Amino acid sequence: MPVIARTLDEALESIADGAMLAVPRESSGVPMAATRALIRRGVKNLHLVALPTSTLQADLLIGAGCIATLETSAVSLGEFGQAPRFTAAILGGTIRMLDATCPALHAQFQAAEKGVPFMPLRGLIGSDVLAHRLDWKVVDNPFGDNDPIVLLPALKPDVALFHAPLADRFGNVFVGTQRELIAMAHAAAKTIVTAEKLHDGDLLRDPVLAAGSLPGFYVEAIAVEPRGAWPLPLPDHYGIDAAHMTEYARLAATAEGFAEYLDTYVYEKRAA
Amino acid sequence: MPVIARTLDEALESIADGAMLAVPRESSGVPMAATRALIRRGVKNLHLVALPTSTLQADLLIGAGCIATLETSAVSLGEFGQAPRFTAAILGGTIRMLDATCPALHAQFQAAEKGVPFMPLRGLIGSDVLAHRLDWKVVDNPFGDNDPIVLLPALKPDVALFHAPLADRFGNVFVGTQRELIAMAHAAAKTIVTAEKLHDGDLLRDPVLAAGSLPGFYVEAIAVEPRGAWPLPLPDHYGIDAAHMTEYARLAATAEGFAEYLDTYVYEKRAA
Amino acid sequence: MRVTESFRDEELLADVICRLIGDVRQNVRHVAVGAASPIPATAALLAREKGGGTPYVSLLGSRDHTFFTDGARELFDCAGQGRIDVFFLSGGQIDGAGNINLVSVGDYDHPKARFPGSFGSAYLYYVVPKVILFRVEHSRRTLVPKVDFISAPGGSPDNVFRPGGPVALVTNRCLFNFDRARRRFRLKSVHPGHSVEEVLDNTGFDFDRPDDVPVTPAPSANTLLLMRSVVAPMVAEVYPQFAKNVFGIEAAVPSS
Amino acid sequence: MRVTESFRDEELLADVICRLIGDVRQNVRHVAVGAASPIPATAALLAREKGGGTPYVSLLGSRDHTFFTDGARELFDCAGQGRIDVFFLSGGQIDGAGNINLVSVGDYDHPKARFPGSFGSAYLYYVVPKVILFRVEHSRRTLVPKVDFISAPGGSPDNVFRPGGPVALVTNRCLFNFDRARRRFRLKSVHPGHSVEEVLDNTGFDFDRPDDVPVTPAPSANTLLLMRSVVAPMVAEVYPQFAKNVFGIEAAVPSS
Repeated sequence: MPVIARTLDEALESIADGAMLAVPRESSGVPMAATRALIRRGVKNLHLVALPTSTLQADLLIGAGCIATLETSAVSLGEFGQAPRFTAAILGGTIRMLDATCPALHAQFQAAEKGVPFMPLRGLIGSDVLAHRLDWKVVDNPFGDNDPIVLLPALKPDVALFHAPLADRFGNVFVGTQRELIAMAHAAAKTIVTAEKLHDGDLLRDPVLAAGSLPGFYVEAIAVEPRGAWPLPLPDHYGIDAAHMTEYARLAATAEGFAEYLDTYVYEKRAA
Repeated sequence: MPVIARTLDEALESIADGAMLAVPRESSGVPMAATRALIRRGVKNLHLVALPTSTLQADLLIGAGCIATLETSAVSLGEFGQAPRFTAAILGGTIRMLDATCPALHAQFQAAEKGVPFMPLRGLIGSDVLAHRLDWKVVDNPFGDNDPIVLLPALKPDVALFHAPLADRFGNVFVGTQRELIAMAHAAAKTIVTAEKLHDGDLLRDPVLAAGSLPGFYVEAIAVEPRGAWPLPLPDHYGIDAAHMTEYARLAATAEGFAEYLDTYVYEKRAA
Repeated sequence: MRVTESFRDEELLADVICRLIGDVRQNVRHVAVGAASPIPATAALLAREKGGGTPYVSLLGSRDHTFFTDGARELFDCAGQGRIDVFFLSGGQIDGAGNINLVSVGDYDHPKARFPGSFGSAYLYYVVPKVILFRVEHSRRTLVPKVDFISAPGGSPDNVFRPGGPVALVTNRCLFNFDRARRRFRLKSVHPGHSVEEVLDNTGFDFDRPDDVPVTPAPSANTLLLMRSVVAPMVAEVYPQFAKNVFGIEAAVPSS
Repeated sequence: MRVTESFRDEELLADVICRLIGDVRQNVRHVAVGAASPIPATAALLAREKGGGTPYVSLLGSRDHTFFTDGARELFDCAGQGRIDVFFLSGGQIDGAGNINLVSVGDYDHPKARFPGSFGSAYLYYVVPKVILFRVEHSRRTLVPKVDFISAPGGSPDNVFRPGGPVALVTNRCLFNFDRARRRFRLKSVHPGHSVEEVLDNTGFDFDRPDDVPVTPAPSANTLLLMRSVVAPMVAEVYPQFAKNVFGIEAAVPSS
């Protein structure tokens, strides 16, 4: 049974060092409060899978030394420029990078969701993304004639972690149109959610809310974290904190500046 | 651009004789008013794909001589017994039957939805369902070791046809949690919808309704048909008409009784 | 000690199935019930009432008792993920190797009888760890030496991915357990009022049995009360005719 | 005749792209715009305004201008179905065969520079019929003889499923068309204030060109008005910094 955790740290307990952790793209509800809590806890050697891209979250986790392997299709700060800690880590060779492409990651999560070992996908052939992925295979389409096609292995994360607008005491989580969060939860062994607020009643009893909800039996733990995506946006709730992102981009440009950022915005809770 | 048709017949115009027509299971919004209209029009040689099962709708279309091929996982009248016209057609060899299993049909629609030629699925090996489907293939899982797995070809219907609670003037259709309707529309070349009623405004502008809606650009035509699923149920709106189903089961038990049913409940509009 | 109340066959079978679910309780988080399965639906809801709200029970076709929000596909995806622990299957024919036939009798291309079809059996029988077979009519017509059409086989070769399969078969006369290693049924108990001889006479396949075959325990008064007063109205949502016939209750009018 | 107004490079490029969308209007029902693509977003919205509401325009990351309801996957599924007619891609490097590099410069395992990553290019470049390449910075650094990493190739062998690919490349200096059969770019026009010689000097790859290369038409006053007054506020929702810098407008405060 899913648990409304008493604290954020309690909800995150089952994210162990070395875990394969799946997180969503910036516009889908990035669990930034949880990310800061994981950094404070000193989580190590994560295999972070960002479905299908990441921005501040991956950059922060990389800079804080939490990541061993990063698997995603792109990391940048969007309008705020390159992701400085990601770029430094790649150039410095300090993380293992598995370059993907967005629909391949979606297909790999869908394979896990369906309990099949692989999913076919068009495209990819002749791309160096494929050339560098020894875990992806090209086969001849058995329904075609001299028709090569890529097969992608199922990707089954240990934990999916995301931030959502609403959750209820039964563990149901409203995600709206951000349905890759549902696929992510289906694919993952465990799902941990931070939610803007707790919904009184049962989300699944309302036929309209139910249509945008993840059922509670997929959910391991929920922590209520108002503005839990800050400084990133939560669709239909709040926008990105542009001033903060500008400051982050400025500070994270150097290792020293990044350390200052961590002290100010991540570790401050420890000092408080 | 999707069109709110002036009449049900106008909405159904693009369903040609011989078309591959996809329709949903009983509990997801079966377009029964549209089915009666197609029978009145005398549509012929349909390849009906019921995702993943059917009840009255398939039985009626078979009895009325509209079906050449039926592809589905099961046809019965549920609590009202066997589907008499389906059973008679199979025993008489008057239709071609492609026996499937529910998740295989879902996977075949998903393959079309993703634009891939096939989808793998577990199970099936050793089943006579597989043995009789020459269009399904068994391959050795390239990611495994002596691990046979079935590949199912994409199923791309000419038209998907279903009944939904709500549609708007932009062609958006609210389906709620009946999301196989969305997969069906994604898979099909064209989608035609009958709707209980027209929604004022834009379903996609409401973040809660949007989560359960099919965007209008998938939709060819919409006809507003209050109680368009009758005598079958529409989830959250009305239940099955048990008295009518009992009468259907009684009449359809014989060819003569079935003809009487058609005269009374299908062709009556013609007489009116 | 209270005298055992009279009960209907369906109530006994639901109780037997409920105890089968209970036997595997330690690993059972989610019990799913497919189409045309009113007795398993009764059993699963009874198990949930007795378990104080667990396991999750998903009834196909129910609005009130389903936790799925991703369409008709989710049950199968969910089972493929290993999240469905118990499911129920029946068969127009069931044979001694646990093969089930939901399609037709005689030659497939020229059948003598036709059933509705295989539904999800050709998948769920393979991936759900505990599949409970139920077939009320226990006769040589239904329990046959070899099914005419294998909708789903009782067992698979070692190299075929198959975490799931049959654990038991419940009929109106008895309860069989299924031995997966030997691919054979073993008579576990005969229901009150029935006998081993009767089971032998009416079963078309060979099966194992102990020297002394116990009698299936009758449902307790408490179980019957729970079934009739709490579970029956829930069952009526999806199976109004069954609920009316067995429990004598009418379904509530669906909200419009 | 009215005197041409002054305009910014971004406005010219958006107009050029808008006309490229228009050129294929007969088959264009749905134009999708991916991440980090403010100029294509401006162009697509401009095309929609000029078309009186068609084609559909889906802006990744937008709440107001997207018609997707099935999560981040839908854009790719939709493209796989053949329902996306126009898409836009850029590259840290683009070469004369239409290969694009969104990953890194130098050896992949020991890169000298790193870009964000391939996003959806390794798929969409193959399946969307008309992909318009855009790269504002037209230099020998960006337009190279051969990319260091092929995020997505400009062409594929005949037996590779590939209904889509590049149709044009728009830079701050000129417009190239892409000849798929020959896998080469052909100079279509140079932008006002730029020259063929300058294009030759700043392009790292060989390309074809006519004897007389036309000048890219400047945006009309009406186009500029539409872009600045109607389109710019829409762009600001997704690209507030861009809208501020180019059009001098602030995004509306997001609803809370």
